[in-house]
Amino acid sequence: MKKRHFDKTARIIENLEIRPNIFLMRLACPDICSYAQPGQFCMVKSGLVQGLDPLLRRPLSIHRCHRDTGEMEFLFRVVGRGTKALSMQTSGQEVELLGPLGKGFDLKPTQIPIIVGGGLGVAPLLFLAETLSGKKGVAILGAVTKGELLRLEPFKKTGLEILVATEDGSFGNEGLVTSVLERLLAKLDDRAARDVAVFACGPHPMLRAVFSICNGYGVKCQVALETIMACGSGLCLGCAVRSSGGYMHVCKDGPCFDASRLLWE
Amino acid sequence: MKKRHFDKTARIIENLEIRPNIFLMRLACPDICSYAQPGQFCMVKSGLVQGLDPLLRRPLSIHRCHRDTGEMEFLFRVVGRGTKALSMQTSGQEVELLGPLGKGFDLKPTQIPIIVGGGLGVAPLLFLAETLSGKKGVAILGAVTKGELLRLEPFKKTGLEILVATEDGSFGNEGLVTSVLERLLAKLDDRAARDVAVFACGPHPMLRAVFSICNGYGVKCQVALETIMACGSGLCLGCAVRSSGGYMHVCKDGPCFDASRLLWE
Amino acid sequence: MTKENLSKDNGPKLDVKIGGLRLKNPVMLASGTCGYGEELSDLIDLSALGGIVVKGISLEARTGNKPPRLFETPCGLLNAIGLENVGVQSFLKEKLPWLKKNQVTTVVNILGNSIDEYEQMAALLDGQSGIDAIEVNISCPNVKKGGVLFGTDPKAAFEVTRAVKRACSLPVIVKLSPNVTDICEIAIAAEEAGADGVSLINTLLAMAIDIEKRRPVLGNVFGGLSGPAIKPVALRMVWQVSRAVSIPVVGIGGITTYEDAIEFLMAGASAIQVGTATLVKPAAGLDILHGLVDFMLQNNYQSIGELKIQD
Amino acid sequence: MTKENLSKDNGPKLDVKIGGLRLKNPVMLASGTCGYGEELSDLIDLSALGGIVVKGISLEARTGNKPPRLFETPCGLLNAIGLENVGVQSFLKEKLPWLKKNQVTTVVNILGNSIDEYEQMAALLDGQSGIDAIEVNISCPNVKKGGVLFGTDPKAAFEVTRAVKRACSLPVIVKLSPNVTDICEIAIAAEEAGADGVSLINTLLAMAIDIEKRRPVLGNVFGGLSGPAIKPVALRMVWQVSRAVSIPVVGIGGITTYEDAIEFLMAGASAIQVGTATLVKPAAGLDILHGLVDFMLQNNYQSIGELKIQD
Ligand SMILES: Cc1cc2nc3c(=O)[nH]c(=O)nc-3n(C[C@H](O)[C@H](O)[C@H](O)COP(=O)(O)OP(=O)(O)OC[C@H]3O[C@@H](n4cnc5c(N)ncnc54)[C@H](O)[C@@H]3O)c2cc1C
Ligand SMILES: Cc1cc2nc3c(=O)[nH]c(=O)nc-3n(C[C@H](O)[C@H](O)[C@H](O)COP(=O)(O)OP(=O)(O)OC[C@H]3O[C@@H](n4cnc5c(N)ncnc54)[C@H](O)[C@@H]3O)c2cc1C
Ligand SMILES: Cc1cc2nc3c(=O)[nH]c(=O)nc-3n(C[C@H](O)[C@H](O)[C@H](O)COP(=O)(O)O)c2cc1C
Ligand SMILES: Cc1cc2nc3c(=O)[nH]c(=O)nc-3n(C[C@H](O)[C@H](O)[C@H](O)COP(=O)(O)O)c2cc1C
Ligand code: FES
Ligand code: FES
Repeated sequence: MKKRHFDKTARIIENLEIRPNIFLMRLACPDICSYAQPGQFCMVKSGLVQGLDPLLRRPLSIHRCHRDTGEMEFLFRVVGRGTKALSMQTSGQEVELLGPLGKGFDLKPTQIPIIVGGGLGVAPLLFLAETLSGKKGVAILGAVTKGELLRLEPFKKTGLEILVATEDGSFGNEGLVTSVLERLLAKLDDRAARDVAVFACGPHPMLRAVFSICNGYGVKCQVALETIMACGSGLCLGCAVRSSGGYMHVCKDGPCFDASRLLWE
Repeated sequence: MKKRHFDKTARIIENLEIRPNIFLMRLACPDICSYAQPGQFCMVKSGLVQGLDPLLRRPLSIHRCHRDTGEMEFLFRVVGRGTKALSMQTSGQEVELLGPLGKGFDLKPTQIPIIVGGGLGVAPLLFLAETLSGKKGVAILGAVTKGELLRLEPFKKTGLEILVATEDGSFGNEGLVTSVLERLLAKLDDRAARDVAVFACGPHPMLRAVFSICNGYGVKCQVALETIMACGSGLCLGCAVRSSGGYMHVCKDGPCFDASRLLWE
Repeated sequence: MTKENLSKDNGPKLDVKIGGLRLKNPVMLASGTCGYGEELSDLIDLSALGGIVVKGISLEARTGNKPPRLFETPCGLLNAIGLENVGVQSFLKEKLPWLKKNQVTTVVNILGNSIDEYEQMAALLDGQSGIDAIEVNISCPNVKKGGVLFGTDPKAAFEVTRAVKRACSLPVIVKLSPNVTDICEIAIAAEEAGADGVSLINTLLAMAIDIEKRRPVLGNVFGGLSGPAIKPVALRMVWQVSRAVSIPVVGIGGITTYEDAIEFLMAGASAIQVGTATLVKPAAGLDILHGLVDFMLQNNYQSIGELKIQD
Repeated sequence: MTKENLSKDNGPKLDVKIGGLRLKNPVMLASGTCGYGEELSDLIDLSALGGIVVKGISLEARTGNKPPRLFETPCGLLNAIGLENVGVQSFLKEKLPWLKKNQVTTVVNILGNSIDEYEQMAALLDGQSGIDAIEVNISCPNVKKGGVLFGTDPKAAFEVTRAVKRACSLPVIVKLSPNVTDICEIAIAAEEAGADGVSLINTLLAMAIDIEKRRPVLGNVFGGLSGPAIKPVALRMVWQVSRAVSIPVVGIGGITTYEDAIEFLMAGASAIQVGTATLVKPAAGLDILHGLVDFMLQNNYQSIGELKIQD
């Protein structure tokens, strides 16, 4: 499909606080929806903002994309003024959306996907899981405690095998998603390892650990990164991350990267 | 009563768009209410504003003050981002209020009040009219056309005689409030002229005309002025207007002034 | 809780020294944004603050610029008050007694159009009980030198500072203009002339145009920009000047939250002044003070000096 | 409606000239905020704009500063990209053909660390079809002079400008740094050296501190402040410079709405550039153009030059 992106005003259908300070926003944006790929994101601004502060739009991953209805979802945590304004919005109100942006996950070589999401890291991964739905694969979801696990139900419906890790052991395996991943990869023989592709999103230390485990087992690994962004579309060169080939730009060369190309200081 | 002012967060009880772009906001603020005098104002900021733009609070006249219930009203027009944010608020939400501020109307020598309000100029005048309620007096209210007349009903309830002027003659007298005022003053004998006190609020050209008419008939005249303000409380010296004694500050020496002390270029 | 944290025994040490000026804590109110103190007394206890810097005072009263004097810009405030003030004699008679009675640590901001005027001001303020220090506003035109601002010329800054120092025994803080290529150069000149500290920044020279009326918004055409918009510029200058001089630096410019204040203290300021934020919220200074104390407790800072980033 | 207003026959005349550079209208996109044009082509028709100024280019490719490179401040953006760019050869090979093919009026922003580098750049760009003008970014350190910026020294500004003018026959616009005591002095130096126009302002030197991590936010410590926050300062400088030189002035700094653009044109700018606003909303430049045309129609302005306030 030809790559395209749009700058649209979209109407909110629903904005739910599904956990304290975590919102699931559903809105109608057929244009963006029809071009979006898993792992891509939008630059988003709340229609409630009347002045020029916050100034920039905020990057949010496309959490879900219902191509039939043209509806999209974002899953976000209230961090500062930008996400706060988004959280105050109700159905019928508008947001400005620039997207779909960036390079999504590379699905071409995917035989057996293993999805690894820590905390809010599930945001871009549900769209991926739903796209891969039907494949034999695994999704490992982690949180500090049971009450903070996000989006378990829709992940279950994708047909992927779901493994859960909670740090306090209140649900699923006790510990980190990386331990679950490690145990899973340890069971693979060399051939299986070649067929497996790991897709991870979450806090930076988690991603580093995921990559190092995958690397140890010779398993391909893609990660979705976050940096501060201004334009989200390659204009400002502000979202640089170090890679083996010099700086790459998260909004253009990513946010989804082959983890082996990044420098993990 | 001792002069005092407060910085309070107040809850909105009701916010109605009574005319296109004109809102009547009722809120609970017993502290400010119990000290407020007709002609005073508050510096107001919408609780919807998350960032620092708009930065300053906006001055709004105290439109009404129900001392028994501690409820106050503001009447405002949506002009820019500050008033826009206020207009978007709904009951239960909060605003920040600094007030009551400034010098209100001087009611001491008032025998026969004549209140003159052009357009949104009625904002500080209803509180005045309700305070003077019971006295023999007149309120002249003006607007471009009938549909833009504001707050006729509550003015009627004050017992003052109500005269209306519309520029297109669609209601009351055809023409400006100043013509009505002129005809009224023309009928007074010298003794009556000494007992009359005019209180006016509205666009600057109207106030200038009101003063010049009053001056001609030897009638005392007070006006409520507007300037851009930053602090509203005498800290910044930004709200200067020229008077016969040098610069005066609208937020501290006014907003209500003896019109004869001002320089009307 | 925060009330208790402010007490001397538990909690971090908040006092700071700027030459002979002792502040009980580093939060002051900036000149021109807190009047002469009394205007705020209904809403906040000024004696709880480190101190206040009163509206700039000249030898004779000044009427100020023709209106409009104010305009709001994105996250900023443009002002051209024109240094309206009551003059030094009225200040001493009508304003100072209230400040003294209410135990407000008082810094008097002075301005003049010649070295001589600054010197006379300093001499008049010297020895007046109730005045804790002088802040010298050098963003003023030197009428003897064709109106070039004292604050843009290191030599003029040196001379004003020396004259003021010689004319009084009060601690002297020199307030720097940001409208210069190299603010460190001016700060060094003030230090060499004997300043006890420098404070920065004053406002950025700026303007706005009314496109309907086709003329500058301000009666004075140009004005000074203050508020959150200028904070990143102010912080950079405080960082630079703190590394260029060894006298204490007072940080000013857009400080609105306690986090802002901490940025300036980390950049190297010994104290800070809150300006425009007080116009928006009279208790801004006290809120900042309480937030600062809580931050220091949570992060185990024992004294203000520890906040500074050492490079 | 606005589409029609842009056509030549009815509506005001929008074209402007900056020396030999002809722009069909006064709205350009600023260097570093519109990439090399192609990145925006999905969303807007660049050929409808007056022109674009591409990301600053140096003789050799540069990798830029270490991250973080961006931080949002109140109504402003702090950036320390570090002039990352593909280098002049790649630009000519990989970027220019697209701009030419799409009939985008193209101004090439150049930068260097010595007069020699600027000169070489100018010579390389000279005579390349598809390049309409050069904008000389002089906010760069002169490595031969201890790293002092070309843009803060009138003599250096003069020399760079003269070298570039001599090395090429393209129209040359000199882009001024606002971090100076007297920007008019630099503008005059550029004019005297033969510049066809000056553009201003570049970003204000600024910084931010991460108080949790206790270190400057930007990898480079200092960065440049842009966006609405700086507009009042930029407008003041454009007003001053327009009155100090007789070559055309291009206004830049925080322009976000058409009203902002009109303020700059009234202050004396012949054209304007939209920077940070494009990062927030890719169509900002076009929206500004349409708003400008409507304003001119409603207020009976026949040409851009008529907007300027004559004092
Ligand atoms: C490609 C991408 C996808 C993302 N997807 C999601 C998502 O689906 N759900 C979600 O909750 N969050 C997501 N984030 C993080 C989200 O963008 C930030 O939490 C948000 O920008 C914070 O803005 P704020 O105004 O609420 O906070 P503020 O603290 O007021 O933001 C200040 C500035 O910092 C930037 N910023 C702060 N934190 C981050 C961060 N972690 N990443 C990038 N910029 C940051 C903001 O853009 C802004 O410029 C994503 C980030 C990126 C880069
Ligand atoms: C003492 C006083 C009482 C007032 N009472 C009322 C009232 O009861 N109802 C009402 O609708 N309006 C009243 N006004 C006018 C009201 O304050 C302005 O309409 C409002 O500030 C506009 O703000 P904004 O953010 O919506 O517009 P913006 O255009 O975004 O404001 C830009 C700046 O201009 C200032 N400003 C713009 N217009 C005015 C103005 N006419 N007066 C003062 N400042 C202005 C704002 O404070 C702000 O700083 C009063 C003004 C004063 C001084
Ligand atoms: C309305 C107003 C009046 C001011 N008057 C003075 C003054 O008289 N003397 C002075 O040195 N600074 C004066 N200033 C500058 C402030 O003290 C302060 O340096 C500047 O506003 C930056 O701080 P801020 O961003 O916190 O306001 C004034 C500022 C404002 C906004
Ligand atoms: C991310 C970014 C990169 C920039 N890169 C350059 C550059 O390469 N060359 C240059 O002359 N100016 C550069 N600038 C400055 C802009 O062209 C412009 O002068 C400045 O941002 C002020 O305008 P604005 O407030 O509209 O952004 C850059 C600005 C930003 C925000
Ligand atoms: S955010 Fe601007 S280039 Fe990536
Ligand atoms: S608005 Fe500040 S003194 Fe009146």
